[in-house]
Amino acid sequence: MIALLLRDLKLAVRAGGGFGLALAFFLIVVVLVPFAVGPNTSRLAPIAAGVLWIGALLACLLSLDRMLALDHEDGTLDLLATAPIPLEGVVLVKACAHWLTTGLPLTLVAAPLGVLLNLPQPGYGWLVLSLACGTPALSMIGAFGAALTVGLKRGGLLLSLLVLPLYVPTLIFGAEVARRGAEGLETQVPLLLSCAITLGVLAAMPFAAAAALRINLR
Amino acid sequence: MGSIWEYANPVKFSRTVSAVLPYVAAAALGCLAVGLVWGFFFTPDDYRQGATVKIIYLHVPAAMIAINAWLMMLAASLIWLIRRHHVSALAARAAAPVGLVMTLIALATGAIWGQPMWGTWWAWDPRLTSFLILTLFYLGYIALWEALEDPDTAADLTSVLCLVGSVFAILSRYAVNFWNQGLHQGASVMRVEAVTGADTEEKVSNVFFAPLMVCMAGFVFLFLALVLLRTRTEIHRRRLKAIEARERMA
Amino acid sequence: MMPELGKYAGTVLSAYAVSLALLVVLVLASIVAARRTARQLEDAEERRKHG
Amino acid sequence: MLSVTDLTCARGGVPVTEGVSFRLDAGEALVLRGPNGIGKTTLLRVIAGLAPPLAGEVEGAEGIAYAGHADGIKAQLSVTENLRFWAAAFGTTDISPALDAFNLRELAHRMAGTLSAGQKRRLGLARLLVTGRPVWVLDEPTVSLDTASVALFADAVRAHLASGGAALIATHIDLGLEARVLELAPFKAKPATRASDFDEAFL
Repeated sequence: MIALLLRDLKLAVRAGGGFGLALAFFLIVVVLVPFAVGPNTSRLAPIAAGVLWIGALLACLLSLDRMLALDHEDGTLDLLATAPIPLEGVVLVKACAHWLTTGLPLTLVAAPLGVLLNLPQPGYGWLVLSLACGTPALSMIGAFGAALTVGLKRGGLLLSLLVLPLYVPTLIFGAEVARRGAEGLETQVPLLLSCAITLGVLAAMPFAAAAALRINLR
Repeated sequence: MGSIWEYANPVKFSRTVSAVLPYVAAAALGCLAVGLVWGFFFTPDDYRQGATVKIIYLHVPAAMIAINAWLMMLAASLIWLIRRHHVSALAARAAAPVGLVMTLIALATGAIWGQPMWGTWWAWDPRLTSFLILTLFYLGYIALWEALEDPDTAADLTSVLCLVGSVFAILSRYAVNFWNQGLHQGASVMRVEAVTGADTEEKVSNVFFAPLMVCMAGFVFLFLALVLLRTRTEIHRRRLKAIEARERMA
Repeated sequence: MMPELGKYAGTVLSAYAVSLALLVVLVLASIVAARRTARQLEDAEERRKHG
Repeated sequence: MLSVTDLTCARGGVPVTEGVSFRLDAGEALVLRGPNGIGKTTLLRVIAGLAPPLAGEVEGAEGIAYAGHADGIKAQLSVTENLRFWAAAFGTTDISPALDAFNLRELAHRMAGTLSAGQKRRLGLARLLVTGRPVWVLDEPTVSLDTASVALFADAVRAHLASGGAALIATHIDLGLEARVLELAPFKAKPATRASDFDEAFL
């Protein structure tokens, strides 16, 4: 399983791995928002936390269809399914690798991008914390969506349609933490709920995703 | 005979549908006609909401069916996953578009009602938002069915999606409640005084209650009729596909 | 014998119109699909028996 | 090592082959033959445990190393990295026998994406050696191999058999192995004759 994780990370950083794609997309979204909303910093400040969360979520979505589809096309999934690694583990590792290559970098660059949107001072810590707690769930739910659509020729759009409603709770609680944090309000409850969802998703979703994958492989 | 699983036989199911469908359809038509005419023409206006109260005869039953259609799909998906009865999977598929239309009706009537009452077509109220999310779930579910070629794979995957989606629908409901405490009537369907305004007198509520119940029955029968009909269509389609596959092989 | 709908006439009528239209479309679509597949299946079964 | 009893396989819900039975003992090879579309790939996938059988049993599936049409090779990784990954996935470490057997030494540090089709195929087959699994299940293993590479492959299979392994190979060409041949055509599934059986109405 560690070998699989290392291989996925290696593939992501090598040429054509699409490692920087999510970050670039995130940057573009954040840069474009002021052009659409107007340069007024007092208008940007209250929506900054939400925009950063949406940007991170969409950037995460962007690379989901590569997570399993590439391995399906070249036969790797068939071979992994016959290897002595449980498919649940494979999916979990895949989601982990996806998080390490998208969720984690997105979390790290969110704070500097917050400056561009005039995120209020107390919000930075909460923003980073909420993304750190929420993005693993995004990757894991995404792995489930990717497992559902892995056999389809052009599953990308369908994948987004399937995954977006599943992202709602994570987005609500995560963005709530960041928003309340920015406004200097109490953040404990949404933070705990966000963590609870992430933990629940990490515990249960590999089984659903592996089931979907098995169905798609036969 | 006697066991409900007998009806998992597609041939027997189809035959039963053909026998039962006219009665169910007639019941649906009758209840809807009586309930809607009664509600529309022969009930008084609510003293606060005026004539808009007449919308509940469509809004509340549609909303109820929209939720229960998903529950039915969940049950059917479980039956498919556990007992592998094709009819069950096809019934889930057949129910999805009906559920989708019901959510659309509930959303549309809600928006139209909200315009004069709340002064806006759309408010990000928890109940409305939940229905919007439910619409997305229906869309995703239907799209997944349409996208997959192999019928058994499609049945399996959509069932898994339905299970996972149900969990997330409930999570979303709580999340949305947390996110915005809302201006929708604190309405549970059965508490009519809540539907029609808490301080309305019981006597007045009953005036709305009876036709509402008839409409609800009408929607339930309509749902049943549509699901039976559409399930039979799906069975036919499946059989057609099998025959064509066999022709290709020969 | 239209009931007195007052200032909400547009609201109520449009709600009914939208809902009933959606229901009618759903019912018609279901019936048309049912007829068409039934016919196709009949053809296929004929072919199977005779062809 | 591998025993298959009365196996019925379906593709897209429609049975394609039925009643397939055979045994494979250590040191034995079995060649599957049959026209296109008869269901060789489906049968092999069922035996490898990737798809469930409609009926029948497969014993010994846990000892199988499967190689299908696609090799599971990543273009952005070198030959060594590809093999090391598969070795780790199957819990082994030594990849040098595999490199030697398929003449990949000189290519060891090339990126897999720069290999020719035949070289890639050799790498895909070398993967079988690093799995350490006794039963090889191969689906058209010689596609895009030249004569010399086919001979190399036949040698590898022979060595594998000599060391107590077994192989089940679907192929059209003569590998020069002393192997039994299983013709799949007689096992073609007959279409269900009764129209109105339980769920069979769908099949």
